[in-house]
Amino acid sequence: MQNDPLSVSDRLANESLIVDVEGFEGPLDLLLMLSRTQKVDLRRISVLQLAEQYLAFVERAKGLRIELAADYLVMAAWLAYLKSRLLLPPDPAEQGPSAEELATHLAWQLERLQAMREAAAQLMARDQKGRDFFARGQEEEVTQHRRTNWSASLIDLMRAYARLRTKDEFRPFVMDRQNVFTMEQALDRMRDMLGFFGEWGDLADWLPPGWDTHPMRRRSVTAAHFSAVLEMAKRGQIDLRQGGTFAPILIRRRA
Amino acid sequence: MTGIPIAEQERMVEAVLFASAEPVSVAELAARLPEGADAAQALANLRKHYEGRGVRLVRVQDRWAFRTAPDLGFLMQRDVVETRKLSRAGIETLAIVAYHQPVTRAEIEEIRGVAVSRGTLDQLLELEWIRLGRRRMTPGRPATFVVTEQFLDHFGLESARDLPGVKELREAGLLDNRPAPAMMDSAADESQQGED
Amino acid sequence: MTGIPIAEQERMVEAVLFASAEPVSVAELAARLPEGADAAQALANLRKHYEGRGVRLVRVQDRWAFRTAPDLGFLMQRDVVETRKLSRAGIETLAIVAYHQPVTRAEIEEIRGVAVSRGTLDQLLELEWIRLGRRRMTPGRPATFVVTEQFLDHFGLESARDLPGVKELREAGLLDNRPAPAMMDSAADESQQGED
Repeated sequence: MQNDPLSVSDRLANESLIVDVEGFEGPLDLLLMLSRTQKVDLRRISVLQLAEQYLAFVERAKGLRIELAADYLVMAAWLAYLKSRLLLPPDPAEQGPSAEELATHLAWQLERLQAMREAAAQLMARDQKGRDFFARGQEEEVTQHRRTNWSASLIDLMRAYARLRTKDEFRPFVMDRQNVFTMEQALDRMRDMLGFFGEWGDLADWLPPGWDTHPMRRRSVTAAHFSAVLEMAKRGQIDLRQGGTFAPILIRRRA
Repeated sequence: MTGIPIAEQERMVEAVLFASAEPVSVAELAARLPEGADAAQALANLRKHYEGRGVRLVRVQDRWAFRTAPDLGFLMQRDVVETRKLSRAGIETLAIVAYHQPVTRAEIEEIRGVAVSRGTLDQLLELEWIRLGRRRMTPGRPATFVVTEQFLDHFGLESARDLPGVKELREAGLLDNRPAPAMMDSAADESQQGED
Repeated sequence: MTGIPIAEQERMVEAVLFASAEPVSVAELAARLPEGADAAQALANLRKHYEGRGVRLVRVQDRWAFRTAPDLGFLMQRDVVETRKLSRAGIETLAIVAYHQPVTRAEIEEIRGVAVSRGTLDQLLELEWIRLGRRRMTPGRPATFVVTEQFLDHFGLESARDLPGVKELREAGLLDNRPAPAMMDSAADESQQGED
């Protein structure tokens, strides 16, 4: 009995299932059908027994050279894994959900699918419009009087005017400059401070306050000032020095 | 004969007439009703039941149908109010009149850089957002356009002078032509408030 | 306010609803009725008046319509318009959308344990029994599906809460979105995502 949990009639049913494999909507559908042979509440179903039934089904299909879709084989592999874990005593060192949890979830999935099937059947058994009850057959025309309300908001008006007045200086795309420090700005700033550069000083010390809080602002201000001092060095206004990669960039006024 | 109560027959006739796309003759009713029913009697009772109601049972030649009571015909009309955005030409023309009034058509065309169609001005005139102002005392005595009280009312302005200038528009971020309406709206609100 | 007797308002609502095959919203009724009419009260009276008659006043969410009494369906058999038969996949998918809405395609597939073919959803969309709901605020922002008013109207439901057995299913936890215990494949996927 332990070796063959299926009765003769179940086996016959299984064989007819094989012939009918095309009729199943995937492995879950097949599992639900197999679970009926246990004739118990889906909540008390033996997932181990179900796994064995499914694996037997797949074996038999292979024997009959029936082409099974990939998801049937994936389910078979997973059920074989689940079966082995259900049979073994739980390993306390093992990570992840227990075999019991996996089995419970599968049973719940089957119960949910079954519930949806029953709900669908109940839904379709309801009185339906055009079959059991009917809408008015002779609708009366409703005359429509169309009136158009033209709308425009103040913002539309101002935007339109702004667009007209700035046609020449129209900028198709403007970056959000809140976190951007431009090289022009840096150049203006550094030029103003040129007189204060004495001996070698770290460029980082000359960056404007309030720009080191946000990484985006820090990157932008650093890049802008670096470009500015390169430009100033090119013009012969300052000297630049860097000890090595990522070392501080030192600047001083050219004598 | 059949033992179907006449009230039940009345229900049946009511349902059939309600659902039918065409008026139904007594003969058709009799054919549909169960054997032995008295369609004519049921019809007569039904007609009585609907007397004075919002719908009536009426005879169309020798067929029967439900119809709205004639005194309620006015309910079968529906006013559809459709809100549509003013066209770009319309809004630009309106903006120019508001900012430059009194302004001639030629001046509007100069600022827009394109001809202003008669329809655009007509629409604004019809909406009563602009009206004709005084004629300009220049050769040809061209007509000028000014905005109306209704315009100020619609846009919530006390006077056309309250409209923000180009500089304020820029400060409000309105000259940045990027699609961030929520931000721009709030910025514009602020600039308006700033002027109060 | 207006002095329109409630019986007169009832007549008006009756006329408007009789004229329309589609359910009419309370708001639209109020818009069509004269100022100051109480559409809700008139509806309540009207519903009472039609109790037990051949046609009934039914509610679909906040809309109202007259429909023939279901027990008289046999009289109208010749008016039945053959609708395209839904496949088993279609029926199940429809039920899943109705009971689990808003639901994503992936969730439908999870419940049915099989891929949903494009045609199944298309057919339900075409019948206007389901429509797109809001996008889910999860990675990929997947579209969700919900049932429509036409669906409720077709199955004679006042709202999705009146679906058969919905309360029991909810209490049994069968409408929960219970994720599979993380394992094997899915666990591996998650750890990969975590690295991004």
